Amino acid sequence: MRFHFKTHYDQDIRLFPDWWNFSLYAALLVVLIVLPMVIDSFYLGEVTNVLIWAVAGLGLMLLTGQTGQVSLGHSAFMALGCYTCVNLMETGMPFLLAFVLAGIITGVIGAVIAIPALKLHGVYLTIATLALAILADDIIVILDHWTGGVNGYFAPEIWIFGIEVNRWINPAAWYYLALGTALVVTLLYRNLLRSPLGRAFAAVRDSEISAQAMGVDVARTKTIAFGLSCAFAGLGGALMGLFAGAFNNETFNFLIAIQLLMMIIIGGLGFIHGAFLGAIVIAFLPQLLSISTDFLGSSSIPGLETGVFGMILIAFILFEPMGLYGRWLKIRTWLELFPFARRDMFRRQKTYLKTERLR
Amino acid sequence: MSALLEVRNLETFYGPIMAIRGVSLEVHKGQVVTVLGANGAGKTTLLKTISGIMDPEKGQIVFEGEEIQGREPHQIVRRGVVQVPEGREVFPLLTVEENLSLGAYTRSDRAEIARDRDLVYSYFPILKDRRQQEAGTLSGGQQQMLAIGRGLMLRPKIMLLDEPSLGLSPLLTQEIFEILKRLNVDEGVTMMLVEQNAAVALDLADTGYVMELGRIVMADTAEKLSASEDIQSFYLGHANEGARGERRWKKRKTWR
Amino acid sequence: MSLLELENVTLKFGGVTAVNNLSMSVEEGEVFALVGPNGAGKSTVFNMISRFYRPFRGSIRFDGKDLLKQKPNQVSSQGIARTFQNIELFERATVLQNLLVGRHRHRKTMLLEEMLFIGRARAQERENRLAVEEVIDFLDLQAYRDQHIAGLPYGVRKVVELARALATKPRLLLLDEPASGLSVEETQDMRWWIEDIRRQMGITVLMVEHDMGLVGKVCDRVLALADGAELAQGTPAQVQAHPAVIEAYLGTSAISKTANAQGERV
Amino acid sequence: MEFLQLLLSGLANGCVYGLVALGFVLIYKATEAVNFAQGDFMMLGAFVMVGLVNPQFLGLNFWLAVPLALLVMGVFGYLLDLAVLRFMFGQSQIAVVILTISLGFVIRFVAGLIWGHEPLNLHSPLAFGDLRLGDVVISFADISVIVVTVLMTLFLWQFFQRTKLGLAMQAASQNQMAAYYMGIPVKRVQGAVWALAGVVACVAGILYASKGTLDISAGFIGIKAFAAAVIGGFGSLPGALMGGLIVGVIEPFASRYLPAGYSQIAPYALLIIVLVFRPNGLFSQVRIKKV
Amino acid sequence: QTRGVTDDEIRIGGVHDLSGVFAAVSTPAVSGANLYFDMVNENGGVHGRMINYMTEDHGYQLPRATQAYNKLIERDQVFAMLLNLGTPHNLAHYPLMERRGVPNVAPLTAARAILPDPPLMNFSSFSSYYDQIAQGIEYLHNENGRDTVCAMYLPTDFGEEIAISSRETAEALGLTFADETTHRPDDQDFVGSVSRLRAAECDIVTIALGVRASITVVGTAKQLGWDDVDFLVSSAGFLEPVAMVPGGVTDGLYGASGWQDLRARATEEAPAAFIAAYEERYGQPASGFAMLGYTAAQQMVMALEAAGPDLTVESFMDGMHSLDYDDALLGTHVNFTPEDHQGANDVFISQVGDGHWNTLATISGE
Ligand SMILES: Nc1ncnc2c1ncn2[C@@H]1O[C@H](COP(=O)(O)OP(=O)(O)OP(=O)(O)O)[C@@H](O)[C@H]1O
Ligand SMILES: Nc1ncnc2c1ncn2[C@@H]1O[C@H](COP(=O)(O)OP(=O)(O)OP(=O)(O)O)[C@@H](O)[C@H]1O
Ligand SMILES: CC(C)C[C@H](N)C(=O)O
Ligand SMILES: [Mg+2]
Ligand SMILES: [Mg+2]
Repeated sequence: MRFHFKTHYDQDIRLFPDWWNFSLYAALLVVLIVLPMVIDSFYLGEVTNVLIWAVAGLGLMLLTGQTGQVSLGHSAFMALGCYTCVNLMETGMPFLLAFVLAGIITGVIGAVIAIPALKLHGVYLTIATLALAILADDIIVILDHWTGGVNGYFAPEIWIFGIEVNRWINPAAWYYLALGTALVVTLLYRNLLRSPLGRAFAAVRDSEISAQAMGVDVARTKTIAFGLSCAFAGLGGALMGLFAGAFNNETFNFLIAIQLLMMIIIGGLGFIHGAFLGAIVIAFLPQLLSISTDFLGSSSIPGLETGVFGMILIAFILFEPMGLYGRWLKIRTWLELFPFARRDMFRRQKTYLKTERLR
Repeated sequence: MSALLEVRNLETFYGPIMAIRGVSLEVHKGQVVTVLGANGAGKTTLLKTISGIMDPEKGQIVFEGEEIQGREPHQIVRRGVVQVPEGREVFPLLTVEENLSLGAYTRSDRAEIARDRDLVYSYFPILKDRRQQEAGTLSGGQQQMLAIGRGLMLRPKIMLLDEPSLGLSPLLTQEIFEILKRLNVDEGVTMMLVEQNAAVALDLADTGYVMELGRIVMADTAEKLSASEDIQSFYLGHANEGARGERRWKKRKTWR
Repeated sequence: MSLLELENVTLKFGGVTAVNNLSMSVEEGEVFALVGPNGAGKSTVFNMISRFYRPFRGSIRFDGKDLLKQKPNQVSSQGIARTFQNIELFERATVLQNLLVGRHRHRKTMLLEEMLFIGRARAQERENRLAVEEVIDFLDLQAYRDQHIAGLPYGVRKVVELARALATKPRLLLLDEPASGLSVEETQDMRWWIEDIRRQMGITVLMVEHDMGLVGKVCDRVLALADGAELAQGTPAQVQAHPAVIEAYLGTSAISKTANAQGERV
Repeated sequence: MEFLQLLLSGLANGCVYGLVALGFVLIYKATEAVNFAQGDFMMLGAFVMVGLVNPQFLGLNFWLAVPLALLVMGVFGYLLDLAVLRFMFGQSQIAVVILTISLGFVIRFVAGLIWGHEPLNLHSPLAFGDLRLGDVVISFADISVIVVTVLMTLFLWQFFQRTKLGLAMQAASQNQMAAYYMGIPVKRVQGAVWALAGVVACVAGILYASKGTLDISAGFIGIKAFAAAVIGGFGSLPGALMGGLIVGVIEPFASRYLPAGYSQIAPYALLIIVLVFRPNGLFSQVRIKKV
Repeated sequence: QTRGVTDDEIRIGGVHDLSGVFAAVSTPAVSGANLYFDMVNENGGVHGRMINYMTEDHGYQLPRATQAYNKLIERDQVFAMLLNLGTPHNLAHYPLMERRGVPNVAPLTAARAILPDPPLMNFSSFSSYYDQIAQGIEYLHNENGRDTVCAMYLPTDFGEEIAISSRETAEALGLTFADETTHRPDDQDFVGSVSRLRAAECDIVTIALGVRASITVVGTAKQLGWDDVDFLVSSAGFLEPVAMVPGGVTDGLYGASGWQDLRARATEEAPAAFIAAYEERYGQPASGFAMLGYTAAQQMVMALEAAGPDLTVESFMDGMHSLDYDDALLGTHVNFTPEDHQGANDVFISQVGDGHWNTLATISGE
C-alpha cells in the first residue's frame, strides 16, 4: 500500500499525485509513441479507430459522466464537426486550422442548441437528443449544398506541415494525428476537472438545487458543458469521417450515438479512463469477435457477431455496472491492501434507488 | 425467557468498511430497547441489517426463534419487524393517503385498515388536512409524521424507530413519545429505538445499549444507564451542560 | 438599515398558505431564530430568500437591495449561504470537492484559462484550497477530507453542509435545523460553532431550530411562526414564555436534548 | 373526406405507437428504468405469433394462438427480469438503458435466426376486410388496434390508479428502500411489471403484424413510440396514448401536405417543439424537489 | 506471391449487413454464395485451391464498414471482394481496394455510382437502378398509356437515384413528373403520402423504399380504392415476399430489375436445381438474393478458372474480361470487356400475380 504524505496543496492540484503515477503514464505514452514501429498496419488502423472513438467518447463523457446529462444525439454533433471541417478545408484552409475551428464551431452550435434543451432532464433530454440525431440525417440531405447530400463527400487530402496524412499510405501519421488529438482533449478535460467549472459540472449533476444555492448558474454550466461536449464530439466526428475516407448522411447515424453512450458506460461513467476502456470494448471487440469467429467459419450464422457482441455487453454490465474503470479501481484497492483484502470485500452491498423525477 | 429479537455477533460491511463489529443484543417481548451512540456509531446500519435492507457478513438475527438474517426485507417485514427509517423516506409523488395505504400493503382487512388510518389521522390531524397533498411537498416534520404513521399502519410486532423525533417540534416530540408509550403499553408493541434525544428515549425505554464505532460498549436497564455518569455527561447533557460545561474541549469517554 | 428585511411576504401553494403576510428583519451581526410548529412555513421562508420560490406579495431586501430581482444562483454572490433541512450535498463527490464548490462564487477565471490551466487558474486553485482548509480546520473535518459523501453518517453530513456554506464566505448564513439528528455532544459543538461564526467571522446567522436549548443559548432574537404568520417575537426567553407559543409549539415541557435547557438564560 | 381518412389512419397508427409507448411507461412507472428494447419486445411478440399461426410454422388457430402468445411473452418478460434485470437491482438507470439496448441486439439476432430476415405476414383474420363509410375506408385491423389500445390504456391506467399492486409498483419506483419497508416484494413486483410489459408488447405486436408486413427491424418503431411517450410526459399512461395519437396523426398530414424532404421529420420536429414549450411533456411527471 | 492466394487457398472477402436494415438482402446472399463455394470446394476447388469466403458484418454503419474493410484487406489480405453490400460503404473504400489492388466483384447494390469511369477493378453484375426505373417507366408508358410519374423514396443514395431516374425519364419521354414523397425507414403509415400522390393524379409511382414499406404502400392504395395507378419497384423491391403477401395485396405491382424472378421459373432446370439444393442445405426457401449470391459466386469461380493456375490480379482481370455466358439462373446474359464492367445490361419487367413475379418483358441493354 502506498501512502501519500502531502506537504503542499499543489500535490492535490497537480495532474499526477506522485512520481510513481507520473512515471506510469509516461511509460504508457512512450509505448503509444513507439507503437507504429511494433504493430502492423491493420492493428495500427484499429488502434487509431479506438483513439478516435475515445475522443468522441470523452466529449460525451464530459456531458454524461461529469454533468449527468444523458445525450443520445452526439452523432449529430460528430456529423457537424466532420462536415464543418471538410467545408473549411474546401476553402483552402490548412487541415489543422480547419480541424480546430470545426471543433469550436460545433461547440458553439452545440451550446446554442443546448439553450432550449437545458430545461430538459433525464429521459426527456435523452429522447430529445435522440430526435436530434435522427433529424440530423434528414438535415444533411436537405443541406446538400454543404454536405453533398446522400452522395456525401470523399475525404479531402490531409496535409500537416508538409506531411500527407493518408491512412493507406502512412497509417502511422494518421495514428499520431488521432493520438495527438486524444492527448490534447484528455489534457483539456483533466484541467477542467481540477478547476471551478469542472466542480460546477459535478455539482449540477448531483444536486441542481444546492448547486444554485452555491452560486452555480445551472443553466450556464449546462450550456457550457453541452458546448464543450459537442466540441470534443465534433473533433471526434471529423476524425472519424476523414478516417473512413468518405461519408454521407448515413455515416453519423443515431446508432453511432447509441454506441457512444454504451461505450462510456461500459468503460466507466465519469472517468477519463472510462472513455478509453470503453472505446476499446466498443470499437475493437467486434473486430476481435470477427477474428475469432473466422476460425468457426464466420458466415455459418449470420449476425452471430452482433448477437454475441450484445451478449458480451450484457455480461459486462451485469458483471460491473460501474464500468471497467470502476472494476479496475476495485482491483487496485485489492492490490494495495494485499494481503489484507478479504475476498468478499467487494461484494456489492444491497443498493436501492430513489426517484429521479424530483429535481 | 427467550427474546423476541436476538442479535448475535453481527458484522456488517459497506464494501471494505466495517460498520458493525460484532454486535449482540436482545429485545424481549413488550420491551422498549433504546440504542444510543454518537453519529457514525452504526446505529442506522444495525437497524438496516435487522430489517434486511443490508446483508450482514457474519452473525445471526433471530426473530421469534427463527433466523432471519440475509432474507429479503419484505419477508422480514411480513413477520412483523417494521422500521421507521431515518430521513423519512416517504413516497414523494404519492399523496399522503396513498402513502398511508401502502403502510397497509401486507394487510387485507379493510375495516381494520380504515380504523388504523383514522387512528393515525387522529394522532396527526395535519395529515388528515393534507390527505391529497403529494408527500414530497410536505414540510420536513410533516413527512416525519407520515413516516411514523405509515409505520403504525403495518401493525408491527416490533418497531425499529430510527430517530423518530428528527425535525419534529418539541410539542410533537412529546406527543410522539406519548403515542409510542401508549402503543407499547396498550398494544404491547415491542420497540427498538434509536434516538439522539437520549433523555426522552431512556425515559421510555426499559433497557438501553450504547454503541461506539460499531460495537456495543454498554448495556443495562434504562434506569441504571440514566444514572451512569458517562451517559449523563455525554448523552443527557446533565450536570451543568454536559461533560464540558462551558469548556470547549472534550472529555474522553471512559468505557473504552 | 437591517441586513435582511422581509415585508408583508405571502406565499401560497394551492390552497395552503405557507407564509402569510410575514414581516421580519434580521440585523447585521445577530443570531436570529425562526421557530414554530411543523409546517409553519419556516423552510419556505428560507426558500424564498434563496429565491427558489417567489412570494406572491411582499418584498425581500438584503443589505438594502431587492432580492427578488436576483436569480437563485445570484443570491449566493450577494453573500447569502444556506444549509438544507434534509441535507443536499453533492453525493458523488468528496468532502473536499463539496467545499470547493462552495468557493464557486469567488471564481475569477475564464473557461479557456481553466481548460489550459495556466496562470490565474493555478493560483486561484491554491487560494480556494487555502480558504477551504480554514473551514475544514474550523469544523474539525480533516479526517473526512477525501471521503465521498455517500459513505458519511448523518451527523457528519450536517457538518459538511455547514462547512460548504461557510466556504462561500457569506455575510448571512441560513441554517435549516442545524442540530436535528445530532447528539448532545454534537449539538454542543454546533453551538460553539455558531457562536464562533458570529463572533470571529462576523457572519449574521438566521436559523430554524426545534431544539429550544440551542436556540436559547445562541440566539439573540427569536420569531415564532404558526401557519405562516408571526406568533411572537422577542428574546428567546420571551418567546418561550409566550402562552401562544407554548400552546402551539412547545407543549408543557419543552423538549431539548439537554435536559436542563430551560433553566438557563430564561 | 380526405381529412377524415387521414385522421382515421393516423389514429390507428398512433395507437400502435401508443401501445409500444405504454410498454415504456409501464416499466418506467414501476421501476424508473427505460426499456430501450420495448420495440424489440413488440417485434418478438409479433414473431412469436407468426410462429404459432403461420402455416410454415406451427399453424395454430389464430384465436387459440393469441392467449398462447401473450403467455409466452409474459413469461419471457418475467424470466428476463429473473435472469438478467434482477442482478441490476439498485444500479443506476443508465446501466439498465445500456443493458436493454444490448438486449435489443440479442433479440434481433435470435429472431433473425429463428424466423429469418425476410419480411413475413401474419396470417391474421384481422388483416382482411375493410369497413367503408362513404369514401372513408378503415380496415378491421385498424379498428381492432384502436379499440384494443383504448381498452388497454384504460385498463392499465385504472390498474395503477386503483389497485394495491399498481400503487405498490409506483411506490417501488419512487423509493425502493421505503417500498421494502412497507413489505412490498420489490423485485417480484418488478418482475410482474416486466411480464406485463411483455404482454403489452405482444398485444402491440399482434396488432402491428395484422396491420402489415413484419420483419426483424420492426422494433425500430420503438423510437417513434419513445417520442410518443415523451410527448405524453414519460410516466403517464394516458399521456402515452395521447402522445402516440399525436405522433400518429401528424404523420399522414405531414406527408400529405409538407414537401418531400421535410415531411418525414415531422414527428421528431414536433417532439422537439413540444419539449421546448413543455419540457416534461404534456402530462408532466416531474416535480421540483422541495428542500 | 499474390495477396490472399496460396497453393491451396484463395481468400475472398465480403462486407455485408448481417444485422442491420439490409440483413434481408445480405443474409441470403451470403448463404447462396457459400452454397456454391462449398460445392466448388468439394469438387477440389479452383485449380486446386479452396475458396475461403470471409464475410464481415457492418450492420449498415459506415465506421463498422471501415473496420470490416480494414480487417479483410489489411489483416486477412483477401484476394478479391465479392458481394459487398451498400453503396456508401462500397464507395468509401474504393481508394483502399484500389490501392491494395483488390478487385470488387458483384457488389450488392445497383447504384450507378458503383461503376466509376474508367471502371478500374470494379465489376457490377446487373443494370443500375437508374436504368431499371427508366425502362420500367417507358414500358408502363408504352403498354399502359401512363403519363404522370411520381416517386416515393428514402432519402438515401439508392432512393435518390430512383427519384432522379423517375424525373429524368419523365422529362425525356415527355411525361409529367407530378410529385414525390420522402420517408424514413421506420415509416409505418402511408395513407398521407398515397393520398397526396393520388391528389397529384399520378399514374406511375416509382417506389424506392424498404421491402416492408413497399408492400404497405401498395396495400394502402388498394385499400383506399385507388386503382388507376401502376406502382413500380426496382430490383431492391423485387423479392418473393413482396409477391407472396397473402390476400393478393401486392397483385398488379410492377418490378423492373436486373434479373428474372426465381420462383416464376421454378420449373426450369437451373432454378429448380438451385432451389432444391438451397432448401436442402439451409432448410429455408431460396430467395432472389440467395440466387444473386449464388450466381455471383459462380461468376467469381468462372473468372478464377479462366485466370488459370497462375493467379494474379492481372490474370484474374483477364479472366473477368473473358466472361461471356448466359446465366441460366438469373436469366440474363453476362458479358464483361475491359471497357464495360457491367456484366448484364438487361432490364426485366415483371408483375405480381398469383403470389409470383411474372416476367412481362425483357429489355436488353446496350
Ligand atoms: N453508504 C455507505 N458507504 C460507506 N460507508 C458508510 C455508508 N453508510 C454509512 N457508512 C459508514 O458506516 C458507519 C456507521 O454509519 P451509520 O449511518 O450506521 O451511523 P449512525 O450511528 O446511524 O450515525 P448517525 O447518528 O449520524 O445517523 C459510519 O462510520 C459511516 O461512515
Ligand atoms: N411545494 C409545495 N407544495 C405544496 N405545499 C407546500 C409546498 N412546500 C411547502 N408546502 C406546505 O407549506 C407549509 C410550510 O412548509 P415548510 O416546509 O415551510 O414548513 P416548516 O416550517 O419548515 O416545517 P418543519 O419544521 O416541519 O420543517 C407546509 O404545510 C407544507 O405542507
Ligand atoms: C441491395 C440494395 C437493397 C442495397 C441498398 N439499396 C444500397 O444501395 O445500399
Ligand atoms: Mg443514523
Ligand atoms: Mg422545514
